[in-house]
Amino acid sequence: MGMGVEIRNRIAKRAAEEIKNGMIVNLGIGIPSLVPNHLPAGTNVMFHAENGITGMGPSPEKGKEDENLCNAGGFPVSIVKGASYCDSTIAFGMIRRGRVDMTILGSLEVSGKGDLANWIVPGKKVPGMGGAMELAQKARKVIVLMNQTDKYGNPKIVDECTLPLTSARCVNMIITEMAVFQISAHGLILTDLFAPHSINEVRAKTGCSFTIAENVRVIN
Amino acid sequence: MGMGVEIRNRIAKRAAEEIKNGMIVNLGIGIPSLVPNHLPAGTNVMFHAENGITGMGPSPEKGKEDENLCNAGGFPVSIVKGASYCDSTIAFGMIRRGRVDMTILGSLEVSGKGDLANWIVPGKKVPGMGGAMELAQKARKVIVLMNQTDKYGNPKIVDECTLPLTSARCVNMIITEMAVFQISAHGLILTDLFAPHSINEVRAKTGCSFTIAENVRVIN
Amino acid sequence: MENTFNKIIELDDAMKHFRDGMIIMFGGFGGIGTPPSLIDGILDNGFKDLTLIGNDSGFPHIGIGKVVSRGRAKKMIASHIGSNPVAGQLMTDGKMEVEFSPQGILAERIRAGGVGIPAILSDIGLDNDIVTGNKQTCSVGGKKYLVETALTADISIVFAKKADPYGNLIFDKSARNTNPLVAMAGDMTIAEVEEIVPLGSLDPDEIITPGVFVNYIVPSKGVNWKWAWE
Amino acid sequence: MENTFNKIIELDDAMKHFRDGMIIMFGGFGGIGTPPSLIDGILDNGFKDLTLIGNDSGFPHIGIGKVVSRGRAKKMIASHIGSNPVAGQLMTDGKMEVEFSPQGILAERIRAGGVGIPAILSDIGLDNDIVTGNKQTCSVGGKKYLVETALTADISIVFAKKADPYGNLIFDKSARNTNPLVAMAGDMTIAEVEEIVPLGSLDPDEIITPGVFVNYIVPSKGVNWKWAWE
Repeated sequence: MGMGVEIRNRIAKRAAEEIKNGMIVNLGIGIPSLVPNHLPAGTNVMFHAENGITGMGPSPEKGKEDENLCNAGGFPVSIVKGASYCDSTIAFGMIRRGRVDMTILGSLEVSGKGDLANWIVPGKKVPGMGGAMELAQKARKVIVLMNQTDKYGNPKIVDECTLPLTSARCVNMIITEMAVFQISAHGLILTDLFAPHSINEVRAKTGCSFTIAENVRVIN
Repeated sequence: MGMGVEIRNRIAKRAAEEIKNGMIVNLGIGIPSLVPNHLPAGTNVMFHAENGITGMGPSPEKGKEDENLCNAGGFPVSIVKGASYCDSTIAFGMIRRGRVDMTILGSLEVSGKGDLANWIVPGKKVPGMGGAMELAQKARKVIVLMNQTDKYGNPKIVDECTLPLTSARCVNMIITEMAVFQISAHGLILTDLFAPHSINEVRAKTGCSFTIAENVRVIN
Repeated sequence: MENTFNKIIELDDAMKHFRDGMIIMFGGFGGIGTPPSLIDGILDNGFKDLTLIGNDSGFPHIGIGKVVSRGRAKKMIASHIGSNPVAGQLMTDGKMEVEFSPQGILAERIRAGGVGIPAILSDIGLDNDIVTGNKQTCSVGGKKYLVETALTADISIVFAKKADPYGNLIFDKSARNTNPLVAMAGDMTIAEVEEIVPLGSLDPDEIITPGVFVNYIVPSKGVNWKWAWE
Repeated sequence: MENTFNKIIELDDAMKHFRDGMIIMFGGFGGIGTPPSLIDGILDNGFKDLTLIGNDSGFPHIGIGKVVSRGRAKKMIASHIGSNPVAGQLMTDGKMEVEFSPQGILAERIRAGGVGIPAILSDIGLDNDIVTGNKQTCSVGGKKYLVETALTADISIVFAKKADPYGNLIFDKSARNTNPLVAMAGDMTIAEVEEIVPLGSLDPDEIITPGVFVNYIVPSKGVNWKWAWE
């Protein structure tokens, strides 16, 4: 995403605040994978992987990788106490049955209504949806972590997505390097601002209108 | 069935001949449960139960029953080497996928076309179909063991079943205390005769026409 | 025992989640694998007008049969009630409605509910009035199939051999039967277990029901009925 | 090792069951859990015009990716091909047809094939052209659903940690993934296994795939590719 490590961690840290004790959380690749590093010690959370792991732990040390213990992206992980393995139908059963409390993922575009477009760039990239549609449609809460703008400076939060949708009206929260937005029945609401960005600056880099929460939190 | 032990065992023994090495076989209650006693030593057959056992062995000795190891009828069994437990969807998956080679069951009526009626007596007994329909429709071979006639002397092999069908055109073989019939595209064929019964006697107690195989085997 | 996830509760506390008129799904097959203490809790607390979903109606004094025999169910969805004559009598007398579903299809409908699949198509009992009832059909590739809809419940009750504090479950031999399916299908799932073991002591490869699906764990007081074969 | 059920065979004998143009279903997820020796056997024997069904197209030199990269597949049914740029190129060039299915629904379609269910209904990707394609819909209770048909294959190939001579299988950690589903869906199923153990030495409660579904067992020569993270 062409973002410094510090900024990426700031976004991940804010996302980590959304995770409560006892939750089951699915993390996408990229910034979402940094979220566990920012959880308070003793948080009882189970990280879920589509390939059939409940209870993923951190990446193993170099040289201690197990080729048969990898996340959905094919990279080595570890497990925590209380973890279990299952086949892919059960892993997705957890998602569709509403037992996965939260998914935290990246996106190419999100609309102010919560439409998610994160899987295809027509004519360029048609890699398949993988598990993105099920997670977007069925996880209880969908949080998108992404840049406020694309590499050309165009807003990634838009009025109507120009890219094909992964799923309509599914995103509950967007966290960028500039701000945090909630998406409710009343539309997009700015709730947090990352210093030193201003609301005007965010407005200039957002492709749709948004309201401002009563008490905007400023995160330094 | 009001049949002597000796006759019941004769039927079971003839049924046991149909079981070949490597088969997966589901047995109903009654005479079918006697079939394993008549298998040649060393036959590698796996007995299947709808509640999730593959590889059932004989009933345990009195006092050695395990309440958590029972067949589909709720009665204690044992297991053989190579047995496994699964949930009921997988047990029935084996049936519907065509992996169960044979089911041996009882019946109230069978028609000459192979229609099976073994689950309801309207106005009297409506116990539910249990797993009978899936077994009848999907086991690779369906063998019925039953009396030639009911307790009033009426034939149980009939032209058209009077009782509601469990499944149409599913029975491949019928073994009674008098004879063995195959059911093919050409209809009912008598292949074996249990001494001292005669073909005329069988005809008198069969409710539909049948042809006679070229070399009828007489079983003493 | 550590109760890290606050899932381990006493029977009395488990009973606070039940109420009259509920849809209750139960694990077990002929009574085997049906949670005895939860069944007694339901009886002792007088819950009634229940809709019960499970493989069968047990025996009159075994498994779910105890609840059925005392007239606490207004409806059952099951594959057979042959082993419980009281259930048959209640049905004949119009005191309990019974919906029959072929056994394997019933299990698949419960699983479908558990994994968030709205329905499956089936060719089992397609030409049988009692199976088809007023079920919808759907033709695929020129063949007609029954639409067998998913089943879920307000509460699922299951019986397991061991649980850890997260609710990961393993089952004992053929007492597994419908339990892992029922465990997924409840909006709330309560597992009665023979033994609670520390977190991390169950082999993750051997866990049959992931704790994700289990809301509460109740220690079992054991089977207190005589088996049919005893 | 005793070969009581005549299921244990050498790789060369396993290859006699393959032919050009076959539908082959493979276990694995990102290459993990895909049987390396059977993949090499398919490559070495030159089988082509294959239809491949599985979670994804692996990496160019990992898992099923090795078969895809060498142009041996005329069609794939998968949930994504993002990790294998060669697959994307073949698709773009019109040299390989790709049918995408949402990951969990693909797994359910394979399972449905495996347990003899003709189709499931699904609400995943209902308003998405790439998912719906020309799929049939079915309305139940006023809601529209996609009819997602079952998938089966001429041969299923899976990778397991241990097998006994009956073909009962256990899997290793997350290498289980789609393997138990794929194992049920093949008209013939061949399991490549790391270890063959005597009949009776696997705990019947821990067996994941009953040997009923496994026709042949081939000893593995082990993974011979470099993992993406190496």
